[in-house]
Amino acid sequence: MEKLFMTGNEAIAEAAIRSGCLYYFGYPITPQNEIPEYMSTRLPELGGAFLQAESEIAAIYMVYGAAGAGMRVMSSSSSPGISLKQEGLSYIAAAELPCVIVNMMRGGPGLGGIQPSQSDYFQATKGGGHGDYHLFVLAPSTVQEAVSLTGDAFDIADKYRTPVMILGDGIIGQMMEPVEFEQRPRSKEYDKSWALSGAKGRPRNVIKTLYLDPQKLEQHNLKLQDKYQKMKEDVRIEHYLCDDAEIVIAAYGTVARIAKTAVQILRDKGIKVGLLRPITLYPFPYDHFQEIAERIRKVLVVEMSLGQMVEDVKLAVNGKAEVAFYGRTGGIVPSYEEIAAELEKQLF
Amino acid sequence: MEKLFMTGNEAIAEAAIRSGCLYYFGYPITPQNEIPEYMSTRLPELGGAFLQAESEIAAIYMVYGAAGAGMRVMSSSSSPGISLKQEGLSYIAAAELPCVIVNMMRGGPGLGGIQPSQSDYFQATKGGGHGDYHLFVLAPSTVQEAVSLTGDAFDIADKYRTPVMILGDGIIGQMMEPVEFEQRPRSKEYDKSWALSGAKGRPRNVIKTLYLDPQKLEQHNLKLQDKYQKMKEDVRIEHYLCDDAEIVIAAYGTVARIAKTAVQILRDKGIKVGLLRPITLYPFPYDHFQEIAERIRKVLVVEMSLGQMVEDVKLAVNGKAEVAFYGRTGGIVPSYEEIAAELEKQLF
Amino acid sequence: METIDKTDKMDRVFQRPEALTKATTHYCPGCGHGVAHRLIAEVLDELGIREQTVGVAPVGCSVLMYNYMNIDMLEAAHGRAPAVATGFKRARPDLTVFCYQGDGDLAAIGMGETIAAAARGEKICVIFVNNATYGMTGGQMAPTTLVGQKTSTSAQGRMSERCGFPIKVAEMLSVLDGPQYIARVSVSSAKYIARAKQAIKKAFEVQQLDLGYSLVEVLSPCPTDWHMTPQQAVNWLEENMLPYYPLGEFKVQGV
Amino acid sequence: METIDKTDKMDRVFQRPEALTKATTHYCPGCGHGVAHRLIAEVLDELGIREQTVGVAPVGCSVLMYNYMNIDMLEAAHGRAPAVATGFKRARPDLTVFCYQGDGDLAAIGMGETIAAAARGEKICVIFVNNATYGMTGGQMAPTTLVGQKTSTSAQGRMSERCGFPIKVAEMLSVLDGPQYIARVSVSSAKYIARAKQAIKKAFEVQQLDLGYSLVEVLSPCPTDWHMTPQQAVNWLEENMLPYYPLGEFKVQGV
Amino acid sequence: MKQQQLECAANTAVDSRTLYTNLTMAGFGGQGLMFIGKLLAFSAMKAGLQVSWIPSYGPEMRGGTANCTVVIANEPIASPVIRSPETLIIMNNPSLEAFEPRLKSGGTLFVNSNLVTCPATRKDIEVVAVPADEVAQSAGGRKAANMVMLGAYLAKVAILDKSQIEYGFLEFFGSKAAQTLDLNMKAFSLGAAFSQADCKTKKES
Amino acid sequence: MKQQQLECAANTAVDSRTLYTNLTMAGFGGQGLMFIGKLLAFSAMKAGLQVSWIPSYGPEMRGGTANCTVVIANEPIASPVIRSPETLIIMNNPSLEAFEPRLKSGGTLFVNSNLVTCPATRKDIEVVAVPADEVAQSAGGRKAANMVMLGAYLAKVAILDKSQIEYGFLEFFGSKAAQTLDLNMKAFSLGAAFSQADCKTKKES
Amino acid sequence: MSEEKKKERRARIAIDEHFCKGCGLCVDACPQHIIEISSQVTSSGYYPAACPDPQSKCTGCTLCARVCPDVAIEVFVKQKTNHGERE
Amino acid sequence: MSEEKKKERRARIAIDEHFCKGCGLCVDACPQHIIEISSQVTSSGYYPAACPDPQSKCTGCTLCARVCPDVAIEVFVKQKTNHGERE
Ligand SMILES: Cc1ncc(C[n+]2csc(CCOP(=O)(O)OP(=O)(O)O)c2C)c(N)n1
Ligand SMILES: Cc1ncc(C[n+]2csc(CCOP(=O)(O)OP(=O)(O)O)c2C)c(N)n1
Ligand code: SF4
Ligand code: SF4
Ligand code: SF4
Ligand code: SF4
Ligand code: SF4
Ligand code: SF4
Ligand SMILES: [Mg+2]
Ligand SMILES: [Mg+2]
Repeated sequence: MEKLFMTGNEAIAEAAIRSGCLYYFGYPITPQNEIPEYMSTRLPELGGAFLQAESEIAAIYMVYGAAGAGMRVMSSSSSPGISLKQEGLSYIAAAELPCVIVNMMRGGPGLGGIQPSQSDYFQATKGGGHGDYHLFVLAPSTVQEAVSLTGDAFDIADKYRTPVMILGDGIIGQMMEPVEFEQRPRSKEYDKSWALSGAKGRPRNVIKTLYLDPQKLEQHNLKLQDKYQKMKEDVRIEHYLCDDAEIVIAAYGTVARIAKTAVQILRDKGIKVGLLRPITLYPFPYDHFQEIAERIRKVLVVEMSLGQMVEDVKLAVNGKAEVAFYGRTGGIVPSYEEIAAELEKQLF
Repeated sequence: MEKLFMTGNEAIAEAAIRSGCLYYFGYPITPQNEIPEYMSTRLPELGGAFLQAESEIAAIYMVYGAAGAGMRVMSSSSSPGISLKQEGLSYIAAAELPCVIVNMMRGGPGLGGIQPSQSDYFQATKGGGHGDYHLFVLAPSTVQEAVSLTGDAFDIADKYRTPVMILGDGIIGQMMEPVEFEQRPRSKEYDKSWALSGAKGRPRNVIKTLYLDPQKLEQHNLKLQDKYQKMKEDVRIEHYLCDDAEIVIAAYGTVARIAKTAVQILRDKGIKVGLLRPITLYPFPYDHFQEIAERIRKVLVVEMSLGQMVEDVKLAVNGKAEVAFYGRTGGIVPSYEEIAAELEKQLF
Repeated sequence: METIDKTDKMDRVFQRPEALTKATTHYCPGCGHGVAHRLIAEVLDELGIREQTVGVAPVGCSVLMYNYMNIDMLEAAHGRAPAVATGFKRARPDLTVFCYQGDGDLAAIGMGETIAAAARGEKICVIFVNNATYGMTGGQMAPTTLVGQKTSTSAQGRMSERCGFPIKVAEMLSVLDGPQYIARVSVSSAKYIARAKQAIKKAFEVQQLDLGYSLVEVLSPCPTDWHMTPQQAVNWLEENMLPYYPLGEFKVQGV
Repeated sequence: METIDKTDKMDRVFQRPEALTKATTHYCPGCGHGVAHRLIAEVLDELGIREQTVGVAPVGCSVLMYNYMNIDMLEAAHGRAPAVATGFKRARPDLTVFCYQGDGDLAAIGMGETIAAAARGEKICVIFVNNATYGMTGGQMAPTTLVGQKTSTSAQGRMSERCGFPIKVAEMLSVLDGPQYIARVSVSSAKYIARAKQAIKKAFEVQQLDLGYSLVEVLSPCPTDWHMTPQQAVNWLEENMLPYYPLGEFKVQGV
Repeated sequence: MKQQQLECAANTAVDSRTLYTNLTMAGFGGQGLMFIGKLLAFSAMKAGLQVSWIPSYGPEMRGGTANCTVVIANEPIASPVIRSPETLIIMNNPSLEAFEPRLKSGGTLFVNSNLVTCPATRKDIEVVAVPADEVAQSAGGRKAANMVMLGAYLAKVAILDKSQIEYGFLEFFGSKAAQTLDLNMKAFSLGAAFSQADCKTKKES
Repeated sequence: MKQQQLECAANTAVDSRTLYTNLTMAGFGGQGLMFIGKLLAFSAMKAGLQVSWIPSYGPEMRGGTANCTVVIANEPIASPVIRSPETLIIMNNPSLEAFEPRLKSGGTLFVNSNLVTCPATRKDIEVVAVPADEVAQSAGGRKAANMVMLGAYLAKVAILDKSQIEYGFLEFFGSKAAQTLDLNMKAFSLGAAFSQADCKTKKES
Repeated sequence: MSEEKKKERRARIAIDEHFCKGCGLCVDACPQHIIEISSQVTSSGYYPAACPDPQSKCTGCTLCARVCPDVAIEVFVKQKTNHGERE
Repeated sequence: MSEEKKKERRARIAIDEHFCKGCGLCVDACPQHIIEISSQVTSSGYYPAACPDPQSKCTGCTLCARVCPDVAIEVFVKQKTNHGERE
């Protein structure tokens, strides 16, 4: 397996292509432009289609259209652009169309800045759009993991007929690391009989989200809810040195890696600390936190935000352990030194 | 004081006007069309401006513009339209512009339906847009309360330089009830020296949200965060028969009224049940729930959603009392009979 | 009620097209959407492409179009039909794709997507039903509402000083290089309906020939929100809309 | 270095306008935005309206314009400048309001707002800087990118089959009834710069006279994303953009 | 007017100390159900009572039926939403189908018998059949059938009298309504007379 | 080439069992810092090491300085984000101002002394001043000053040798780069020579 | 062709009450003025169109059907060449 | 007017290095070809324009200033009527 040296953005684009995604619609925004740029050169030669949409809104609805044709399709953007896609994501979730959306988060709110951030956690996991829907949310923390999660994202999207979000940040997108594109087991053939292809020799198919009858809309919502429950079987989390830990850091994505170094530093000092890194942010690994909360004294949640995932951790821990929070924001990336220092402060 | 008989939508529009809001920008959508319609006839005659924007996005940015001129300004929409405003709300919060936005929620996700719903709670309270920002969120449960909260909304917006959302549903908007427009105490003069008026005889003013330097963006975020902390002094909640209650229902808006009848029914049966009705959804009355959690056995959260406010209740209660949930969705409005029945079930 | 003599040897010379379902519509009596639907259905039948065609329904009174057309359809969000159609067409260039859109949908919230798709020369047909109002939401002012026309958000009649002039979509799009066929028709009378069908047919033929974007603007009565009887509505359309929105072909390339 | 003879009795015949701040810009060497800014500033000074004017900055390379213009300014979100300007102007019709927008901003994401404001005849000026690319994000294809032009998302050059033809904004908007003044100018040479200033001045005069919407499209070099030296860039502009985007006044009413 | 067709309920006793009542009315859009609902609620408000009025809403749905629910009480109204109303006024067959099952046990069902041709199926309710179209016609116009029904209802649930409705009519709907006041009040009176007349009571529960 | 100008650090001992090092390089956009950062990381990857490369990014900001950070190790890299790097390569004054305070105590600061005119202020670090522009000019072009610095760095932190860099250069940057290979490798060698030469060590901490 | 055959109607329309909403557009469109609005309400609440045509004035021009927004009208026309006679 | 006065320069420009980014557009724009790019880098990393003009060829036409995207150039012109002499 040859090792390639790629940015996270390029690696995600390549991984998508290798997962059979031949359609991409997007609009430029820093720090994710390498995704559309990569797609623009590769997809046409593969017989797929790249289109730079006129806006993020148009892009998400192009995704809706191509997904409606049963194709694997992707879009990507960064924070303000993802906000513009909220209506569309709600529609896609409602219409149960599989697709993959990447958000390389940058500092907000408003135009904010272009440096890395994690302040769109709520938007991604609770539903920034209207209605009771959810995205399946995956948070890679290395370029290599971004590759494998991208492959998984398309399978999960097809498995549940749901939009999947890959939630990264500017660092994941811009960083270069070695990556291997292992041959993934061919994904199973998902039923796409719901897709539109012209009503030839079968009753017509309709993809829609309107249910004027509240009874029917409630039924539809309960169906979606069942799906969200079922998704729990795909929850993922990394435990790092948690077995004997008295205190654990909870962090995802880039921050989790930085925190890992902090954990190493503290372990070197003989402090029993571990790291819990949720890989699926929705469904959130509540059970894992709940279980570990019985054994530990405290969770220190570290985010590049002013406190978002910390709410899910609190919901999981439900008072059984103390939950502390440390956050940097606006594009400031915490260093492992400061995380280690914060953790030492939290020891007492 | 003459009693008028008005729909919630009209009452909110009239209350806004009486609070000095002379500018309205919006786009039609059921079930809130009476707001723009009312504004379209009244504002021009008052020397203000009504403009039916070309879209919800344009409307929210027109609000941004008029707010930037230091004017009291409002927009309104319903769920899908509010999703489209998420980028704009993030910008307005970032630029610290005061304004009032009404969301008359309908069933989602997607186009969903047009019947009442409460499934945009997360979007409203956690931030459907990108970045660490919040709206101040008020949830009226009668037409009369919609009137007084609308007045308060404009004051709160000016006090904190923040966007305020009035979160209603189709019932609040469409229902007619008697209303009195009491003379509000003249709102205090808020400092608007930040507003734009041409840089005459003073250094130029700039309204912006971009902070390319992460240090500055973090500072800006911390400033916003301070404001959100300070907002807690304006938390509001209604306690109904909670003093001796063993179990309380938590509900807001329309559902809280229905639940009140359910409480009455159960009280008639001798069951000690009360109702906690958050009026401010952000800032959420965590303290009140925390305090009452010490005294009661259980909270039954009832929402027209599949479970959103229930997370805030859980965060507040933090394991100290049981939290149960009952939800209807898709435009189905729970009856007091079914809420009473659910509560009886939850007694054991 | 008329009793039908079943022994009459008669040919059925006009009947429900195959591309329509048997559902009754939710449209108000005299609404032009019904005619527009039927014309599209007739064209699909005549071109024999019912089973190779995918339609995109808008948000507007015609949102439930997918209950009435006997074809595969997608429901777009308000204004986004051209983007949905683009995504679909790029994924399935072998199929015929059309959007059906109202004037609020196409010329207000969806204007950005409309211009972009037209400029790209996206190979889709757009049937644009201009009834000079927002039908579905109860008759608010549309970008195509005539100056002086009363609506629920222009109670005194549209004022050009405040709201500008109605947008002539067909004329404006004709300036772009992308569109290959652009026409404006009316469904206010049998005479115009016949011409409307010809235009819709041409629009689909443009796509069959892979030429590019086509759009037919259909002037259509909305008796309910115009607060008129169906008869008054068609008259009002012909007396007021036709002078401002001239019928005809604005761009014809290759067909 | 030249040493300046301070005793020379000389008049300063060209200097930094008052409506510009003393800040150095973040623009690349040879970028046309600087010239466009200066022309606006000169016009504001000449009309004496620096203190009655409010500008709306776009998201694009010129997002930081509010650091360079010595006037009150609002930063709009990407594409939404016309909506922000509309909201402001409706609230303060006594002030002069202008938008400054790039081609991605105005002709891609913001096309809906642009058409709507123009159609309404909104009393604002729009200075539209067409550099045929997305400068800020690193040179992606814009709606105004020429056919064959290479960008980071059209590495083989823009192909009209896939992406259609560049939008001629000035021509398209001129079809509408709302706009009162529409012109296209260039900042590629001193000769054109002089004419550009005249057009910008007229655009502001239209607003001074309360006539309606005005727009000046400014062809402007982006040496960085065109991967050229500043000199090459102005030459490329004149050789390639001018033939496709003819300069001139497309609509002149009342001025 | 075929008075013999009338089937009416026994007078509902209105306890003035703890007055509370609610009703739902339903029919085709255009039959004026929203109108009488608002009129009733507004007049009751003017009479010093607490009221709420909730419509089925949404021009986003064309055709079909329209309904509204009114609550009247002399104490603040908690729930304005009523799943099982005490009274129904029904003006067409689809509405009967939709609402009959929801009527409170022991409640009263007023039907416009000219249009509601299907029979009510429940046995635990009272049915008052009013040939409202005919009655209205005799008052001067079929359009006033809604007022006939309101008259019939108020004759039974005596919370407001005719003068209060007349006042409400003029006050709330203004000068436009004044032109049709006579017709409407005549229809109201005929409807009321229908109820008050000695009638066959179908109390089978 | 004014060899006497050279001030270099003592050889950094590289423990091959637990290799871990990191560095940040900064200068004007266009000085090729990103290039040498990627080249270094890529070549190290090809040599079987773990690497990460993080740029300061964003064409949304024109002008100003550019920088990137490389981590090289023989175990999986936890944090690719380094607040206080062990080594700095600095190519202009603003970058010196920004980064000098962040250099790890005892770390090494390589400066292009042709452009960095302000003196380093810290006493707890080693400073290696390389007149990279001049050296590059002597190799055939000022553009290759970045390679001079890389050569100087690798001569001190001996994790890769010249042939590994040459291989990486050709492999990663492809045929386009091949044309400038000679110039670049010559610059690299001259830079390395600079470091290896017996030089005045400014070790003051 | 017998005298009787001549009195036979050349064409007729069938209005499907299930679809008809009584808009009256067909009434106006018919050049023979033989369509009228019935006074009997349908189960959907509409007064539908009817075409009694006792004098067989219908020409089968299809204009009524073409203007009908609800595709409620089918039109039948006597075969131009009388196949029965030829066979 | 004395012989000496004639040799005095009619006009001159001042280039502010703080603003100049060395784009060279003024170099091309000057009809007198008296502007050149300096070989000395500024603190911002640019090689700025300079106008030595030893032969006083500058006409004060302002073309250089008008094309300058960074408003780095000011232009000075000798007063047309010599106020000093008149006074
Ligand atoms: C995002 C969004 N905004 C607004 C609406 C509400 N809405 C539904 S249809 C419509 C306009 C309908 O007008 P038009 O497009 O002209 O179609 P018509 O009903 O007249 O055929 C609007 C504003 C919506 N559903 N979604
Ligand atoms: C909603 C949103 N989408 C995308 C971006 C990223 N973005 C910033 S500027 C820009 C385009 C710039 O191009 P143009 O408008 O032509 O201006 P120029 O830089 O060329 O002057 C884009 C796509 C953004 N900031 N916000
Ligand atoms: S409201 Fe108008 S457009 Fe909508 S169905 Fe009725 S007549 Fe047709
Ligand atoms: S990228 Fe282009 S438009 Fe942006 S500052 Fe540089 S030259 Fe100007
Ligand atoms: S077919 Fe022609 S003649 Fe016959 S009923 Fe219809 S319109 Fe009249
Ligand atoms: S046109 Fe059609 S719907 Fe209208 S009355 Fe005639 S048959 Fe009925
Ligand atoms: S003013 Fe004219 S002559 Fe003088 S330097 Fe400038 S361009 Fe040259
Ligand atoms: S045009 Fe201006 S910025 Fe460019 S070189 Fe000349 S003085 Fe410097
Ligand atoms: Mg319409
Ligand atoms: Mg541009």
